[in-house]
Amino acid sequence: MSTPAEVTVPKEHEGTREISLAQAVNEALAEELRRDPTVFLIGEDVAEAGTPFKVTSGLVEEFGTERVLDSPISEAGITGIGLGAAMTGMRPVVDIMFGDFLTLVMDQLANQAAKAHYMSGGRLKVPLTIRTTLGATRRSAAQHSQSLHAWVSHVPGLKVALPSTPYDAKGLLKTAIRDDSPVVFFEDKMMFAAKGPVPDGEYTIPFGVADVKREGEDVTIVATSSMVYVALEAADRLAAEGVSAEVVDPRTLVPLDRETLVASAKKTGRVIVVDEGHRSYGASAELAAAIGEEAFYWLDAPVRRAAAMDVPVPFSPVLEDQTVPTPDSVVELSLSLVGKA
Amino acid sequence: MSTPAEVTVPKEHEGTREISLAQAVNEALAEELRRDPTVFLIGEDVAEAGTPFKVTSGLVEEFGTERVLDSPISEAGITGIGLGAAMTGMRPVVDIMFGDFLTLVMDQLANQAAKAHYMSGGRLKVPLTIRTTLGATRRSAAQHSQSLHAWVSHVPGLKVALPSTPYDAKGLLKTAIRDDSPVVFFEDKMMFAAKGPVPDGEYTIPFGVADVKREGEDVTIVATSSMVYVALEAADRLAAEGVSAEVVDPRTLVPLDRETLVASAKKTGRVIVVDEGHRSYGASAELAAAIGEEAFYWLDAPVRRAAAMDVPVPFSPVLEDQTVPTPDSVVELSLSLVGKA
Amino acid sequence: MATEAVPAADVGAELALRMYEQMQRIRSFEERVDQLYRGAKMPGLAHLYVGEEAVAVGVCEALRRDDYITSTHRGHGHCLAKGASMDRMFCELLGKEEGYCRGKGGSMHIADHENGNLGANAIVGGSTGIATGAAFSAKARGTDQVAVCFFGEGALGQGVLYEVMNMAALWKLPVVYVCENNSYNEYTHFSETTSGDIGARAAAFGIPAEEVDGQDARAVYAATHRAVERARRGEGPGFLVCETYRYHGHHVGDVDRAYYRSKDEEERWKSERDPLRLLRTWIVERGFADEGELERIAHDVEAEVAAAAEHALEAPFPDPSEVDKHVYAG
Amino acid sequence: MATEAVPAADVGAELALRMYEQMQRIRSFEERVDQLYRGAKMPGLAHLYVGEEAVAVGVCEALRRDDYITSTHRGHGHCLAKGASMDRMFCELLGKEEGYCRGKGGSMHIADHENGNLGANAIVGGSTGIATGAAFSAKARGTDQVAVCFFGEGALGQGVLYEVMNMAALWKLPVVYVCENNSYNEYTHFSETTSGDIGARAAAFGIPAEEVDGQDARAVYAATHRAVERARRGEGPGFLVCETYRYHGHHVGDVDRAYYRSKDEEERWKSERDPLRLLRTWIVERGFADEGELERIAHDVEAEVAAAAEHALEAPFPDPSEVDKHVYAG
Ligand SMILES: Cc1ncc(C[n+]2csc(CCOP(=O)(O)OP(=O)(O)O)c2C)c(N)n1
Ligand SMILES: Cc1ncc(C[n+]2csc(CCOP(=O)(O)OP(=O)(O)O)c2C)c(N)n1
Ligand SMILES: [Mg+2]
Ligand SMILES: [Mg+2]
Repeated sequence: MSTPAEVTVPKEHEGTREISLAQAVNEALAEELRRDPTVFLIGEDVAEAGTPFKVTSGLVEEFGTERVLDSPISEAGITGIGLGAAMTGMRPVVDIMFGDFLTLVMDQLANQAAKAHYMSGGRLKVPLTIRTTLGATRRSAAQHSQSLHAWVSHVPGLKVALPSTPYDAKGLLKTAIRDDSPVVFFEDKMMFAAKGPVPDGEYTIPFGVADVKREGEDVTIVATSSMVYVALEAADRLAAEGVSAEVVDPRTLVPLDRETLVASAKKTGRVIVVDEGHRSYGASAELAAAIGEEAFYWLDAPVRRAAAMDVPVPFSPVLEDQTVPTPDSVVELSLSLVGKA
Repeated sequence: MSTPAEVTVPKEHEGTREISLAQAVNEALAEELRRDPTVFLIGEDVAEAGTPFKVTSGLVEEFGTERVLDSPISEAGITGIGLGAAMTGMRPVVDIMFGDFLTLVMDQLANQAAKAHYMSGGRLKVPLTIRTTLGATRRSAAQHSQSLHAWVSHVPGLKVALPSTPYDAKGLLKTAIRDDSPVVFFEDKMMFAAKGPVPDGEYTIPFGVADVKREGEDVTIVATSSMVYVALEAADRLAAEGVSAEVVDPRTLVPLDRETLVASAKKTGRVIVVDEGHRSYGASAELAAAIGEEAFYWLDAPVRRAAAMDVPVPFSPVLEDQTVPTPDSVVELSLSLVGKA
Repeated sequence: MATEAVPAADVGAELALRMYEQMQRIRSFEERVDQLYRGAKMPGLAHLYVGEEAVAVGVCEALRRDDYITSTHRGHGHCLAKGASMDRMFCELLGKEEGYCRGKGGSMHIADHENGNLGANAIVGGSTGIATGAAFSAKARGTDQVAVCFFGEGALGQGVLYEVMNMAALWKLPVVYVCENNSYNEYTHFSETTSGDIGARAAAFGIPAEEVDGQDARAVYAATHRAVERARRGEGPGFLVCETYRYHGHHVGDVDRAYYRSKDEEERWKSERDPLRLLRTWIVERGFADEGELERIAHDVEAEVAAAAEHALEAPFPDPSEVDKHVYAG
Repeated sequence: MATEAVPAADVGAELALRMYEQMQRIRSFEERVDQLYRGAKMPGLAHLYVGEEAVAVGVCEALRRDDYITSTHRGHGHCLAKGASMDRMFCELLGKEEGYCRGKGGSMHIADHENGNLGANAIVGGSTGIATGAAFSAKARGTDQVAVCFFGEGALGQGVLYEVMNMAALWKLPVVYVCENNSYNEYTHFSETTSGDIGARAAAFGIPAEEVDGQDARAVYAATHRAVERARRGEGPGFLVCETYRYHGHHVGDVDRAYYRSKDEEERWKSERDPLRLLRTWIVERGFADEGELERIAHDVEAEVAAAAEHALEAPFPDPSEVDKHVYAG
């Protein structure tokens, strides 16, 4: 499998620094905590420990324990408290350590946070950000390796972001915190060390704008989160085989930038969707169905999906590594799509 | 909107009775409670009250409070207790009154029940059935009207059934209770009064076998749960317009009978998927994507979806009725697909 | 609601009469809701608060307008007691655009944030996090607002309540949990679903708990006043268990109740512990008002209810295009 | 494990020596796990039980083989104490086919149902429902089995614990909740996350709670024996709070701990309250064995650990085709 750390994204412009995705997230949190006194962080071991991934290190030292709170192990409770605080003038950022624990907060998210604005006829607002993780291959087994972004993407009222680069992570997280609707923000645990260029100055990235990570002509690879690195590595190898692959990163699943996805599909006529959620009833199904609906008459082949195998994530490395899309599997699928295999 | 009560499914054979879906479910529970002493029912108001939908009426009188238990309002707790009982020799049927409350049991279902067999290398078994509901248009607003079957269908290890007729409901529920894996069984609240023929004798229906509810040549309408009635009514009207529609009911989403769906798609070349879950990232996306992948070269038009609007279900009738697929919208979509609109 | 806090001891004429009027408004409102349902004029169902009026009114009279409450599926009483207007409530119940939620919420989701009501909730225990978070927010923003979390004893079955009580106690949040124990979780007696002692569950987290006669508005007011002022002073959360009773069914459609509770039981509560009669008697004994004046209050309230319901029946539905508005903010 | 229950009072030579040996087996096993991690021979991480041995052993010695336990992310000790074999455990930790879960579960998911171990769990509080359900099942099937639910004090933050304790008390289920209070939720002291009194939380549901010195195997055994036999007699659930301490980090990778707990604190527990030394001293004082015999036990255990680890290192991985087996049963 390819760990993003192996990949580095080319510099985009001057005045940038090469920082890790973890640092980019940390900067976004620090900047928003600085500019807006209503922003606060709550979660398990987010203060002195800086989370198990050390993403929030240093924040409690600057902002104090009133604004960076270590909580009990009560995911539903802290999400509910974040929700109530958000309804009453605060902008909470709730840290759900592993995406697997979203199972515990679905009522607070789907029945409460997502619906409060609509159910109140637009009178209540919920500027709540949930930061959590996704991704396997850390030998963490079935309860610490899931990518459950499809669940929250299915709930009207929630926005869903899953950045792939430090640049996107920082810009999208700042946008999430400033958004007046609840946002679930996914970071791949395997990407925290991935480095990339981030400008020195303040910036945000709007939701609903996909990013073409690499331009190509023969096949479109739509990839989410760390699967973007898998797609980019596959694209490199495909180039060697004379196949030009375009890599498109939606960056947010809700709102979804259908236009950019469909435009790329129409251009290349061949599409593969790569996502680390389970294949069946997953995010890859929506992306494939949406492209299939709108680009049908331009497609030379069916939209194909490369996603996590429909099995609980096994512990044994010889098993786990088979369950996720890899550059090899994406290359193979691409070659078969363009009729070279 | 069409309430199933208006529709009656044609008799299939002799020795049958016309009973409601609620009665069919009640018979399935009673028969399994009778034949297997390890089966028990647990849920809120399932005993004397027979649930708010009166589906379990009479069972406590026959089987007693040891096997038909009124529980506290603790969805996570009763699901966890059902899970532990299932691991140790019982076959629990846990009643989750409204599908909206699945939000509270996702950890017990997705992290625990679904994974125990796999994580234990096949040593632990979880013969657990979760009965719950789906469906809107009851003027019950956003927290009592959701159809969340896509969530559980995305979790490897769970099986998912959503019958549309009394016959299917009885046969599939008996299969669910006898299955050694956890099954989530969805009943549409609007269908409980729907009547249909059910044979006198004992029978079960295997999972993973779709049922063609109506044969046709021009367009395939894949419909789930109560949407089957919407599809059948649409098919009647389409016939009047000279369009022959085939209605296919998957009956179980996991396992999914792709063969039957794809065969029908290849035959008609045009497909509409009708499902009451929200459109985005919903079950309709998987069905559309799966058909699009396997029937692509036989399709004359893109697979279209008719699903619930991506909004929390509103209370006001003038708003709520717009959010669900109707015979009108399905007819319209079908006519546009066959080029008659 | 009292604009500034009245000392618990003296429930004087003004407060007593205001409480009486508010309780009367709730009762008459709910009886009209029942009529609207039976006349097939209201879509869906509603959970009536009749019989429990002293809890909502006793609690809310001890609150300021800018204090928060969160409510339940049985929320009309809380909503009125916190200051909502009847016509906008009726409009919401009928799915009309003028409703508090523009018809999108209905009976189980009325929110009235101008009066600090963060909303009814159709998930049992679903607002315990919201109330505790509102208290967290009040503390973080440095206001002295207090949040009250109303819930039925059935919500004691929901784990999230214990999660948030733990944090409320740890962080001394200004929240008061008000358990309305009307003895029934839908159609099941709470003794079949509730082990041990209710107050002890809060006390175990270090939250002082008090049992209150929920039919005695003055007792509810006094107990709430103590808990609210303690919370306002930064001394942390409180917990009240109010013994009360719902006169009607679990919802308006629950008419045959014999299989889960006896007519006797219902009659006993109505005849011996009716919250309006109890307060009325006390007011007259105290000489705060005579029967005539109290009759006049009831009469005026009837007129208010009739006018509000009338208005709502005439009011327009939202435009169909509203359906996809307000999914996302801003 | 005792095949039939030994009266609490007399912890005789046989039981004392068996407990000592079991505690030694856990300690040596865990130290080897740490070595395997540091030698990059084990995939992923593990949460070591070193320092807490008296809890698992004291509890499981009061159980029968057919009694159930549910375990946690820190589960190796529970697993060994309930009778698991070291080689199959090491195999599981290394992802080998011979492992208890055929390599699919790993450290946080070992289950050994032949010995009544329904599995470790990587969700904090995740097995409270399973244990309570197993107790429900035992009662429903008319056996006199008992279920023990091990969890760390961090699980007190999970609402589902209160949901199931309520039902266990209501239905007098034979389950004993064993809270292993090692003072830390990962990197945060429990006093920052836990309000009120732990035992009182169980007592509020009508469940008798007892505080136990978790470093004293005999005390743990005696308290568990009381609770288990009560449960076996149909008198309902019990709750134990065992004060204990983990010597290593939260997991094997947690080596720099100064920012959340002091070396002093760690040293004090190790020097003053080491469960093995405490039992060892008592055994010698009682004359149940001399140092030499105890050395021999330790020596034999070392040999068992070495052989088991060696075996696991050599054992084959599962066939790649195993990946999609066991998703569904039957
Ligand atoms: C989580 C959840 N479970 C079940 C229900 C269905 N339900 C609605 S009201 C109710 C009973 C609530 O009893 P209680 O909390 O005592 O309030 P009361 O109706 O007595 O005022 C139930 C079970 C629900 N709305 N939410
Ligand atoms: C529901 C859930 N939340 C968070 C975590 C991450 N996590 C793993 S162990 C742990 C601390 C557990 O503390 P405790 O229960 O006291 O057990 P200990 O590690 O001290 O034995 C946490 C927060 C988890 N596994 N599950
Ligand atoms: Mg009640
Ligand atoms: Mg601990």
